[in-house]
Amino acid sequence: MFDAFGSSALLHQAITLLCFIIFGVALFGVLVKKNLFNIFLAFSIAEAALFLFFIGNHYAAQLQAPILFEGLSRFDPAVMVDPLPQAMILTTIVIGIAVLALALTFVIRYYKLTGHMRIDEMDELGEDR
Amino acid sequence: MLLLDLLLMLLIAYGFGFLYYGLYRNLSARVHGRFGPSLAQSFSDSIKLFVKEESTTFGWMFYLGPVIMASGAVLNVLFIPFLNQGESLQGLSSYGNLIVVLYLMVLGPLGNALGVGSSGNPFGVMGVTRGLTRLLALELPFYLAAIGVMIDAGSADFGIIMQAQSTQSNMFAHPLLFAAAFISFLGFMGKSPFDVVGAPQEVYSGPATEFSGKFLALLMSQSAMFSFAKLLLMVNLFWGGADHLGELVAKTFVLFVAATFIGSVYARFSTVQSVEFLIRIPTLLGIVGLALL
Amino acid sequence: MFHFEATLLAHLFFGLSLLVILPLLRRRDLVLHLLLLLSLGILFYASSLATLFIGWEMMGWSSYFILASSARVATLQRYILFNLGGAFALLGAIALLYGFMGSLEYRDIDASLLPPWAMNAIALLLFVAVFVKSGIIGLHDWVVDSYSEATPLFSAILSAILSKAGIYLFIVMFMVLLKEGATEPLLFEIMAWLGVITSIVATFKAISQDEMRRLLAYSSIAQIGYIITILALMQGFALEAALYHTLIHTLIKLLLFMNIASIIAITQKERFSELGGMIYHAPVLFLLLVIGIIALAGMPLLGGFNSKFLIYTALLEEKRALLLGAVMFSSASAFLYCYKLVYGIYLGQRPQEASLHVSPKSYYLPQLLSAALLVLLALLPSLPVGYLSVIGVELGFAPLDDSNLFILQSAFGSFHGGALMGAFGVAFVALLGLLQLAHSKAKKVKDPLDISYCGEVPRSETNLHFGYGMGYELHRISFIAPLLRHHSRVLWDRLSLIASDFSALLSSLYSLSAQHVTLLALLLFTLLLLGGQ
Amino acid sequence: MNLKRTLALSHLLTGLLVSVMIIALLGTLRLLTPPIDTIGETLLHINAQSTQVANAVTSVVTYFRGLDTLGEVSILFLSIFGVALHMQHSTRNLFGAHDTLLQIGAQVLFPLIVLFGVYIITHGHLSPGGGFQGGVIIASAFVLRFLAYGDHYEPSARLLTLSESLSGAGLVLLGVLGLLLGDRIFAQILSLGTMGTLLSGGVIELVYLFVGLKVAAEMTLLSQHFIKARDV
Amino acid sequence: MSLLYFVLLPLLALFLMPLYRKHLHIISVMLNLTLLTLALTCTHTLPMVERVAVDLPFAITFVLERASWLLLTLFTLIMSLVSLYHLRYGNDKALFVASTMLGVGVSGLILSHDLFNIYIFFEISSISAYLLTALNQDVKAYGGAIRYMIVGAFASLFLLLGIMLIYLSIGVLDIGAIAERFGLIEPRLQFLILLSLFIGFGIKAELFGLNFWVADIYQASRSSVGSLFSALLSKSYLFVLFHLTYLLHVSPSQLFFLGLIGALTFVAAEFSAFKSHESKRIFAFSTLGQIGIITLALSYADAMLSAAALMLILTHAVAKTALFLALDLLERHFHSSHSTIFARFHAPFLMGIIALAGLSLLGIPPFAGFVAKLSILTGLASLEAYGAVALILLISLIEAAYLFRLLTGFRQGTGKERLYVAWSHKLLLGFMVLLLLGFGLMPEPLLQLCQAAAASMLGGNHVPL
Repeated sequence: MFDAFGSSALLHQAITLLCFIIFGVALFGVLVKKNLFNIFLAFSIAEAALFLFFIGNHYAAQLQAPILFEGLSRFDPAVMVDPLPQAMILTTIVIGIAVLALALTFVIRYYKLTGHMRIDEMDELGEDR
Repeated sequence: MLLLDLLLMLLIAYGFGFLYYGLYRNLSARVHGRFGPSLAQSFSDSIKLFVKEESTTFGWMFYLGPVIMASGAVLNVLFIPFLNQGESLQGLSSYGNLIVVLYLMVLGPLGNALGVGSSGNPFGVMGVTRGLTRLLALELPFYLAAIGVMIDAGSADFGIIMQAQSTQSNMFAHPLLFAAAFISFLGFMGKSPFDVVGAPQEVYSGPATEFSGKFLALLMSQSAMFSFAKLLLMVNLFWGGADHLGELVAKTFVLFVAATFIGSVYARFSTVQSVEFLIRIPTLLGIVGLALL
Repeated sequence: MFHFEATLLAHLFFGLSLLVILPLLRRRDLVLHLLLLLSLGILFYASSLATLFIGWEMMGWSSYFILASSARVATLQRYILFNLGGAFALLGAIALLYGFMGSLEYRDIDASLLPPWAMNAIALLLFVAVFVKSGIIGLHDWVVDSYSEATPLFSAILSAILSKAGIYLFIVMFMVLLKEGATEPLLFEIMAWLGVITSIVATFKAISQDEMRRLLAYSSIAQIGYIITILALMQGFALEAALYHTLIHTLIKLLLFMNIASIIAITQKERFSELGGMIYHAPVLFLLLVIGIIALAGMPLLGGFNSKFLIYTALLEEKRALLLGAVMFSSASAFLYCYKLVYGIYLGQRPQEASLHVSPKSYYLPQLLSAALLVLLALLPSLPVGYLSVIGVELGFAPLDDSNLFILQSAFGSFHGGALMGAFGVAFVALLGLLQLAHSKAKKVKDPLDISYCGEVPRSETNLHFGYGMGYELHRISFIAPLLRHHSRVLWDRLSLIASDFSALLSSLYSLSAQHVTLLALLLFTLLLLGGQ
Repeated sequence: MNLKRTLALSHLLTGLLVSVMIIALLGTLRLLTPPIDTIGETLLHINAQSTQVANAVTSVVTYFRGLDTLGEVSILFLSIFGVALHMQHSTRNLFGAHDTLLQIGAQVLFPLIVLFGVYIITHGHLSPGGGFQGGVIIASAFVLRFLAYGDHYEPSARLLTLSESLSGAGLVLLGVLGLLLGDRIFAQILSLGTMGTLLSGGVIELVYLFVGLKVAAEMTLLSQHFIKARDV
Repeated sequence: MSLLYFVLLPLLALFLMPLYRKHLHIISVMLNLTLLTLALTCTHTLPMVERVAVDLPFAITFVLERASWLLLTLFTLIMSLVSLYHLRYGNDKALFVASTMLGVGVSGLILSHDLFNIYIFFEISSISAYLLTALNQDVKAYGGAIRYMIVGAFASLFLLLGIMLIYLSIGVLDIGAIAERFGLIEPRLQFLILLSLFIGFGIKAELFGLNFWVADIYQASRSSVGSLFSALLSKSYLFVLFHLTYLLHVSPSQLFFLGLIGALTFVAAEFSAFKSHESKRIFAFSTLGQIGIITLALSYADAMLSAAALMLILTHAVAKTALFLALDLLERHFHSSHSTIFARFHAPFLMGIIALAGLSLLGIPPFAGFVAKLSILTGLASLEAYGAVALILLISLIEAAYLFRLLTGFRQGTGKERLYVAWSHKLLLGFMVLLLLGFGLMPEPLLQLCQAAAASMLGGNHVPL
């Protein structure tokens, strides 16, 4: 599918560009959105962009999954993608979910206690509280 | 022998003190175009007061105040040598020095101030306050001059100070210092324009307000002795002291007359005025004099 | 960390510090007082700069906690901040020294190895430490408030003992450790003048106080100003004069503060305007106070003169005429506050008959002791000279002559304590006898209001004690008034206001919302990325 | 009006900042060149001998970087614990649908999905998949039940917590056993088997089993807490 | 003896929780004391290296050298003290889980030599910190936790970016290996990586520019939690930050930048505390201030200064823990942490503890804090960094101003409430202060430990590959 890019370097550049545009949009969301829910969602998007960037940069045309499957008999880095990034991203995705779940729980509880979930109206902490 | 010497010194101081006081009253009267009382008037006044039948006291401190003051005057006389040579009339001067004497001069007024204070009369204390306030400005030029003299002689000892002037007296060697000291001296003598302490119009003749009878007599006597001691000090510091009694009398007399004349023509300064004057002109003179040393 | 060495100098200072146990008479804050004593021991016997600093700081905070039981918050803040400021300056000097010496032991310090700039920087830092502790004018704010707000007994400790720590520090640092250092002489010149200016300004401030302990506090500042001035001469006889004055000042301030503690215990009053006429209620206390102020004024006949004499002759010997003039001027001005002290409390009229309490008997003991010592020293002025001269020799100076205990020797003359005392005694007794023998009888007035009062009859509600306001005239004198009107506190207050504003600005950063915090972090990232390479 | 303008301005500035940062970032990232070799490739090389696992990702996840996985599992545990603690639980289901068709469908699909999940877990070392994926699939079966039965479905929370805890403890014990019996954490204390068969990989399979069970329980709990959250 | 026990034992204790859910407080104490004992038994076998799974040079490695041992011992000690403190308050599931996991996280952070593994422990400790912040379950707690999560998520994004870039450019994750190959990276990319790591760790290590959230978080959490944050959390991130800094041989200008950031942290924090009246915020600022000094000292990469900084970490941790635990007692009694509560109670022992711990915090003799401060100052002076000496001394005055303002309350005011302090708490707090005093009076052994630790920290990677 990505063979159209010809060289993997070009492919990687394209992926990097795309991912960091997403990353930037997500960061923009983090910085300007007022709804707490949206902010955490934006974080998820930013994370996803990073994952994509990382995995994408380890892919090159004609590389296989690092699994001995359908005729492959030995592990060869020349024809297989690096398994480590995949493992890392797997782990990171789970962590992302865990954090998101916890964050949303807090947001829900906060909403229940205060009736709002806008970040610019959070004023419960500070010098005079 | 020493005891006799000391008694003689006290006697001289006492006698000349009253004599000069009488002279002062006469002289200033003449300057003002009046006739003054007889020379012995003050002396007889003091005797009169001393033998009065009754005097009031406010308690033991009031009683002791004049005694302390008179003791201070006595000590002053005893610790300043009358002559610049020889054994006689040296008093206790070898046991002390100029610095001791400068501080002894304050002892009497302090005792008096304690006595005045214990009377509870606010006017008396007002006089004391004025005196002390004036004192802080009065002493500065005098101290500067004394410091100059001491540094010049290399000692605080009277004998050495007087010896150092054997060729040229300090008055001519350090005229600025002398000028500073002399202005202060006017104040010390209670002469105008620095006589605000006992100004009878405002403060009921100052510290002496409540004293009467024998206390007043004691105060008058000590005042006479004290002023002689001050004359003596000036003579010793700036005029090289005296070789013999005659010279002493002559020198003190000249100094006394000078002070009297100046005092007679000036109007009284207020406390603030006198402080501001003393802290400016004579102090400046003193500082310049020290710088020239 | 702890290294000690017993020197005579340390013995002298620690001997004086033993007075710290004094407040135990009242059995309060036992632990803190013992800590304070311990800290003084550490400070004086230290033989390493680290140990010295430990003692210095412990002294600071233990006294702070003792003070905290009675003083106001603002005073305490001032006390600890000034003290720590001084301590940190000391720490800075120690760190600087360590940078060159690589050791903090006294014996390893060789100041001749220091480059001049470092020596001068160290000297300046040490000056700050010494000046703060001694309350040099401008850095004295904490002194007055803390003295006047401490418990009366602790005021005595503060003034009699703790204020001497700065003196000790100076002596140890400049006369022992850094003696060989190439300190710029100008610094000592400045120090000498700062000392004397301090004593002059403090004297005037003392005169214009209405509170007894504030007056004494300023007086302490002034007295320590002399010591600073004289120490700046860096001479053996000057050192001995300074030590002598330290000794005398400790005795005097102990006496005076204890006296005032008694008065406060009796009347529960602190101000001259509320006191007066106590002489006939407490004659013994009056006499003790008179002894104290005569010594404080430095008049002959009491020990106070001895050290003044040594100071003056030391200055004369160095031919520092102007400095001496200023010192003498300040000393002469001190008469005014001395008199104010005795008048305001004991003399004049009692304003109103308030109920009087009894002073604790234990307060008399230290007073009597000090008074006795002051009298003894007047009689035998050379008594401590032997000891002081041994200290001088220990520090490498020439010994002083103390062959005759009655005579205090100096290069500029000497005086005989016994002769002075004897002459005064004889004159006093003779004149008293004369007065007694006089024909006239002294009659005691029945009513204290029976006074000459411009022909009027004062009544009991008439205020006759307005003499307590003496010294107010100083406000009219053009060159003194600005000194009295301006207060360095304004400067410090403004500084603290600036700090407080700055603090408000910064702390608002710490109240930002999480979004802004991330925004700032991103900004930092971007800026560094763009410009950081 | 003014507020709006300020807001717009601040958005503009923020946008500008982000764009500048992204552009700068991209400018630097252009320099990115792939490394000569990576540890991932090394691991790929030695995978066959040391694990006998056909899926290299699995061997990396469970064996070479088993510690990461342990940490990840703990994070999940921590997060679920937090959710359970802070979400006030109620019996009311947010999705109160009572569609018979859905319920019957769920009844049919539930065992199938679970079975599929188990398959994914047990074949994690042979093909794409593994404990996490399988666990989530199993959890999805439970989610289906929540959706279908609404308020009437309430899995035993105790059982879920217990299985979560015990599987976690099993995982740790496996590590500790490796330390005690072998010479390191997750040491191969079981025989490796032959590559490509179901019973290959030794400990790896057990790790994935525990992980799968744990993830299944945790995800179920998680969805339960969110689905049954009280009056949001 | 395996280093992994420091991770595995707490995890096991957590996962087996259903077995003893009523006695979690006791288990917590036992666990932490066991870990402390384990840490102490490691003394003679340093340095220790442990590999996970394979013997490859670049496998996940756990390393315990002198510096990390020192911190590990400190962390287990503080955890033990805090769990002992909570013994009286009975079973608290949430606290048990979160604090135990925090222990796992910080131990892992300082032990692990694998960057991605460090990221995992980074997340573990962060999430436990979120949970600890939310412990009180009120508006403040949730508000704080949400703030913390936003900032934390941002930090982990950048940390992740840094790790990814490292792997993408040199293909290794072990920090020793990274150090070896770091030079191969294009300089601009190098800088980007360092910057990303700096933002990631810097936020968590509470450095200036990235630390504006800290005061709110401390305020939102319980005081006893504050002690964990202050003594464990920020210190472990700081340690990793500097461990990486030293290993990657960053340029002098970058070290200078770190030092500058440290100085700014110090100044800003102390000034902010000056106006604060909320004791938890004040203590938070004071923690920031100490972190600033530590950063400043470490940024010189000098053996003596690093030893001093480690010493400061130790003494600050103990003093802050004592202060926070004492504050927790007050907070439980008054239900407030406004600074006025210091003037409202009477309890001589507690007051003494607070005062003495405060003195140590300020670096006033004869407490251990002084030794640390003196070493830092002398160290700076011997490097001729006189400006830094002056700055520390000057700003310490501000610190003194606000700390003493708190302490003044003890001897002021009337109508104080008598506060009962349990014997166990007295014992615990007394122990901490004795520790401070003991190491203040006899600092040599501790200083030697710190010097050895600093040498191993600066000596780079000691792992025999």
